[in-house]
Amino acid sequence: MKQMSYAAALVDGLYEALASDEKVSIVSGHPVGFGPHRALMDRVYDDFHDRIFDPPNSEAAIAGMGAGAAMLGERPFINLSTSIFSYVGWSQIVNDAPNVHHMSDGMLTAPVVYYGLHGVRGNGAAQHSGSPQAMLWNAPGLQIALPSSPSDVKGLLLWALRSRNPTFFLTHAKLLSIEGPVAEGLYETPFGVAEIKRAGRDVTIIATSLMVVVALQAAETLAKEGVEAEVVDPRTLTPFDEKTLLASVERTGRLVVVDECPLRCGVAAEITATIAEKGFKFLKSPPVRITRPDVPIPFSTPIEDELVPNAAKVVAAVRELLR
Amino acid sequence: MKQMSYAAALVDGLYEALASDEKVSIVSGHPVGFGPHRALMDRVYDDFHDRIFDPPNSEAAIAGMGAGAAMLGERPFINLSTSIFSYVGWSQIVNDAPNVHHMSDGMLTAPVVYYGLHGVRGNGAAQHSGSPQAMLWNAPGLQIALPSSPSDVKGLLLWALRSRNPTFFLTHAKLLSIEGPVAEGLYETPFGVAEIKRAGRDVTIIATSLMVVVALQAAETLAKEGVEAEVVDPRTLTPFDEKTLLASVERTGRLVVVDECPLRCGVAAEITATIAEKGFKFLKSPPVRITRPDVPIPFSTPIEDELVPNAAKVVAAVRELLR
Amino acid sequence: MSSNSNPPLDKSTAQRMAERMLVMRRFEEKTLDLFQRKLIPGMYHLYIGQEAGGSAVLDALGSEDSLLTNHRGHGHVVGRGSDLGRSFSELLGKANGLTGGRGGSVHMCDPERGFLISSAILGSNISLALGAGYAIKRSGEKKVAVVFFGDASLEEGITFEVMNIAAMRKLPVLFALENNNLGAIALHEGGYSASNSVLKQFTRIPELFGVKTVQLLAGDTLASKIAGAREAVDYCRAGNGPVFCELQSVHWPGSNMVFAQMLTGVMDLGMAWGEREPQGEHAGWVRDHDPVLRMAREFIAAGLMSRDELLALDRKVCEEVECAAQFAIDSPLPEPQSAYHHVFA
Amino acid sequence: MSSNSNPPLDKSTAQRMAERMLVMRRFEEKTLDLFQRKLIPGMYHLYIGQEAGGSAVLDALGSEDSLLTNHRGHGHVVGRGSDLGRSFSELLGKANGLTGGRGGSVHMCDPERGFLISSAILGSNISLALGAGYAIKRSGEKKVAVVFFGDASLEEGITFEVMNIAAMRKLPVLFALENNNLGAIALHEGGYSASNSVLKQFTRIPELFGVKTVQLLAGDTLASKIAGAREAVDYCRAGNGPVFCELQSVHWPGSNMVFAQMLTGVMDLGMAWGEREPQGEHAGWVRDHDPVLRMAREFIAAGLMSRDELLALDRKVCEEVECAAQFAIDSPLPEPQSAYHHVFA
Ligand SMILES: Cc1ncc(C[n+]2csc(CCOP(=O)(O)OP(=O)(O)O)c2C)c(N)n1
Ligand SMILES: Cc1ncc(C[n+]2csc(CCOP(=O)(O)OP(=O)(O)O)c2C)c(N)n1
Ligand SMILES: [Mg+2]
Ligand SMILES: [Mg+2]
Repeated sequence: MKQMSYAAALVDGLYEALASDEKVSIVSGHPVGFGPHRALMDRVYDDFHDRIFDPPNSEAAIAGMGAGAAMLGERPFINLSTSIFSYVGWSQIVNDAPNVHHMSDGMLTAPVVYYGLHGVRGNGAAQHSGSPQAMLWNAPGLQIALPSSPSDVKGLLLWALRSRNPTFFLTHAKLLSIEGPVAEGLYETPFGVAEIKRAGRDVTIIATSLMVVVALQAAETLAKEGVEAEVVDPRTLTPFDEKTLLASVERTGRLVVVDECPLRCGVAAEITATIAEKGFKFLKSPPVRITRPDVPIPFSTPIEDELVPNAAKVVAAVRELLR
Repeated sequence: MKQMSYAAALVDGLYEALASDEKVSIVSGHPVGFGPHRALMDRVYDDFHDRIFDPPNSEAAIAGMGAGAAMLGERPFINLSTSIFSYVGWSQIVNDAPNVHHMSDGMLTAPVVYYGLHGVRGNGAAQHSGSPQAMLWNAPGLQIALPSSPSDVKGLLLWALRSRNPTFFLTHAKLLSIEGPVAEGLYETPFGVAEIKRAGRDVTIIATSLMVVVALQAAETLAKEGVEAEVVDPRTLTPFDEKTLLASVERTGRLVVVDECPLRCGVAAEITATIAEKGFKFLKSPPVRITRPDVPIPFSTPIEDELVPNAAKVVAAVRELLR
Repeated sequence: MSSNSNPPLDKSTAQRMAERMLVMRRFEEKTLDLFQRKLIPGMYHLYIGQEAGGSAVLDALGSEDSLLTNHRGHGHVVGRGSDLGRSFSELLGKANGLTGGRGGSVHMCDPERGFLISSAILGSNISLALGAGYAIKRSGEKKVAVVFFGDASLEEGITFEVMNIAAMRKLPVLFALENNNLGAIALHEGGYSASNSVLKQFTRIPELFGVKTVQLLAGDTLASKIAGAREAVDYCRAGNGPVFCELQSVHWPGSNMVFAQMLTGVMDLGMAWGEREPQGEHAGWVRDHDPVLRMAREFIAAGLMSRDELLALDRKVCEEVECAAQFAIDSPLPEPQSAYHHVFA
Repeated sequence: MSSNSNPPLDKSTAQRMAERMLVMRRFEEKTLDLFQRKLIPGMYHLYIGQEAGGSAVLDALGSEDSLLTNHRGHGHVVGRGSDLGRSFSELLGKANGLTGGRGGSVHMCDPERGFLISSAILGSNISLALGAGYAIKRSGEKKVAVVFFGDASLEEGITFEVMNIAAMRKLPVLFALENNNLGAIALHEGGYSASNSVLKQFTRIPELFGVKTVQLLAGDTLASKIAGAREAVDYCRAGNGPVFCELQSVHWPGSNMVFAQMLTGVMDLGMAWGEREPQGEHAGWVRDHDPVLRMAREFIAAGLMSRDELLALDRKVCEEVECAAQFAIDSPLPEPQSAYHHVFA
């Protein structure tokens, strides 16, 4: 186990994937952006120069290209950069790639990996702060990964690039610099297996991506008050590990869902609905959602901060719940 | 009140809007399709020929054009025909139009009306059977209408074309032929006001669009068994009339949500989550969702039918709930 | 390709072409019949009138090549050699259809013959073909990815993006434009299928990106079309990059409305040699533009096939089609529970 | 527009142009300074090096016209006359910014001056401008909708769709391409901003759709650029349909990386007349291509402005900019609760 940043682990995963599978190639070679992490990609460019294509700004064509190439056995990693640029290729991403297997009666697969940075990245303003995962979750046939730790980002990526199905893989600009232990070499973190990031008996906090970090911070604060929160990270939305989530709520009896999508039909809606439906009898109090409100994200820091879920909001909600 | 079809009421609303407001114009003039209802549009073409533009197949450009024109005071009705063609203009629809008002600090508005037919229309196969409303509901700043009756489709359309905000207006191919009473002339059905389509004391069934018809059929069957279901239609998702929905569940204590979107992060997820959060204490049993499963819609009738919510499934769910 | 300097066709090519075109036509006539008998649910689009260009391209391909089509793809699939019974079964939504009744008319697919799943979203299939070209190029194999699409796809921006990328990477993609726009009736005239662009000469689009173009004009001889298609495919296969091949046809007036109508009845080969005169509303089209009748005339004039050979071939095809249709009619519908299959691999 | 037969400029035009260009430049130099002092959060893109073409177009517009820009829009907004203090305030995210700190650098907007909200999604703003043109055409007024966009937007398919529709409907849209591609460093060379298309002559795109084109080349005189821009705007305003105006500039090397660097220091007008020699890494660009210095040389040579007049104007502009920046620095941040405002009207 080496300590490394989330960005470095992602790049490591990409490197391992390229080194171990001829069929893997990259379209748009800067998955960790053009900022401080850019140089991490140098060794990938050095060793796999001919397997990276930096394409024109043509997200729709590139999205379709990925699905088409995957139908012929390729394993393209399609970097859409800011994930909301996926909206430009939305039809290909939600209405082509995920339908290939079903429409072809199981004869074809389109295991493309779409990639992008989601979320409120800090002064990105309304158009660059979005999180497409809730919308994507309503597209049957598409796998969705939301790694929250350096170890997960590498392992889930390697799993995605070997899976037989199309995947949308989402990272978060504010996760890129966080550090954690990461195993060397090839390993896979399977999709559909939630992880209990922190055990606790009093309340279950379900969160994904950056919100896992927020939830863990909140849990630290709560622990000082004698409240033990369990933080559960589904890690992937499709497939979705209902069992681990329900088991946690069964133990704690209380549910808080923290999510960075807008409220209505956001990821928290689905998680809350699932638990309400299948874990109703476990719930000792109403489930609580802490999400971005249904407001476009403004540019300026104080009004941006106001809208984003943070540890203080989670702590306050849990306190209220346990009152 | 005249008895007329849903399609005729929609066309009537369009006609009234054009006749009463110079700023209204139509982009793509066949909102009721090219089938049996096509001729309904003849009088609109005859009288407002110069206000209808049948554009190239360029959904992205057209979607942006609608938002841009609306910024200068126009009231464009942008027909995307099959609503999933909106995916081709998704970026403009979810990341341009709805952000205009907020990003401009309230100085501008972009009250464009996007229009399309959603849902499982019968042998449309995977790519033409989608329902974008769940995805759209996660886009703050966008109004969403899902009229389920002839009267509503006309009144809501007239409201949308006078509203100061952008709207996505969704109809359903299987609703076009249903008949109902419709008031003549100009009237508006306000957004954000749910309607109790059938009163009942035993269970609340919340449904939108075609699923309201399905829910009403189920309620008829249940009534014969002595079960009185209340069928509530939110009519618009944004704005969303939580109050009427919660009041109904408070009365009945039980909730079934029927929806044609895929399950995960579908419209039923948000409705269920909202009631679970805010109406937890009213619920005597777990909320139940009846939706399309997370499967692409296949072409052939028996496998399509298998996946679509219908009255029998609703009846079965209610019986199970009341057992 | 209006030059007349093409090498003369050989008999076996003529035989293949005649059979392919007859299969396409008879399949579609039967499809219309089945639809009118309410055996085909949903939407469908007929390939009638476009047989010449499509057949020429298909004839130039090898078994290793990849193909994609769009909503109007029956002709391409049966012309590629897919089982007629399973093709009809697909249109009827039967369990033994090409995709088990999942795709239906607009998503015909036959991977065994290189036919990838087709998108019915305008422009999308072109981007999928770009990916097929990307895969082929990476593999280093000398294959070609062909995508058939209609003129309306040239109104979608993605098509321009694809051409740029294909040209940039020299990908082996053959863009086969089915331009059936000649004589089509536009939406605002009460029709449906006419393209809606200020651009009238479609080859100017690939030219913009330096993509080689080949035109198979409606009036060209089949010999010339075959030569043009071969030139296009060979250029692409040799690794020179993409080619744009315009397959022009005179719009079959029966498909001017959304629901096709055969106002002049099924094709009668006798009309090729004056044994019978076309009657009815579309007689002019049949006389002057029907590509199957034109094929018959051309082959007879060139001594490549005789009337009797053509009639015999047609009878064989008609029987196969009839038999295939009956197979489809007799086939079972899919089990409801199978709806849930194949969401994930 | 490389012909030299343009009418000579009059003094008042020269005065306006000089002031506009100096405002653009001094505003951006100060922006970089504020950013380096960590007063500007988030991303921003400087307009340095593009002042000539942009100013020429802005000078040709009337107060009733509509404008849209893209992510690189500071120059357009301050060149249009928006309040400098409120412009800086916007970049700093202050409550009295042009949009109250909601939009920031990439969504500058000033409806009072016809500036509609700008999309930072490549191609989107072009489609919004199509809508502005649609609205103007419907209103029957003799106005123009101008949209500024970069060369990368020509890689997005929507741009092609928009041109087709604008041409078809003869909409009064002026497509102002900010082609800053000369000398730009591409992504694969470690840079960021170079366009990535097989198409090198961008005017071929509008030509494809029959859209009139006007080129303002980097080397053209300002007089020629002004004449070209007026021709474009007048053509559009007269109802002849859209115009595509290429504003070419030599890439300012300071912006080759994502975060701009001013390796040669702020501009010194003395360099226009040899009083001082440019030093540092970008000296060559400053000497040969800096549009503001070129403007100074041209106006002096033509007797339109003297050195002293230019220096005095520059001092005035610098003071205004300084004062505006201080205003922004001193301005309050928005109230957190105001985040919820203006979701719906
Ligand atoms: C993105 C998108 N927009 C609209 C449609 C609806 N549509 C299906 S076929 C068609 C016309 C196609 O015309 P063309 O490409 O010329 O093909 P043809 O039918 O003439 O073969 C349209 C508009 C679609 N399938 N996808
Ligand atoms: C759809 C979309 N894809 C990618 C981006 C990210 N992006 C922002 S600016 C830019 C480059 C723009 O280059 P150009 O248009 O030439 O403008 P310049 O910066 O040179 O003025 C890119 C790729 C975006 N904003 N929108
Ligand atoms: Mg066509
Ligand atoms: Mg540029």
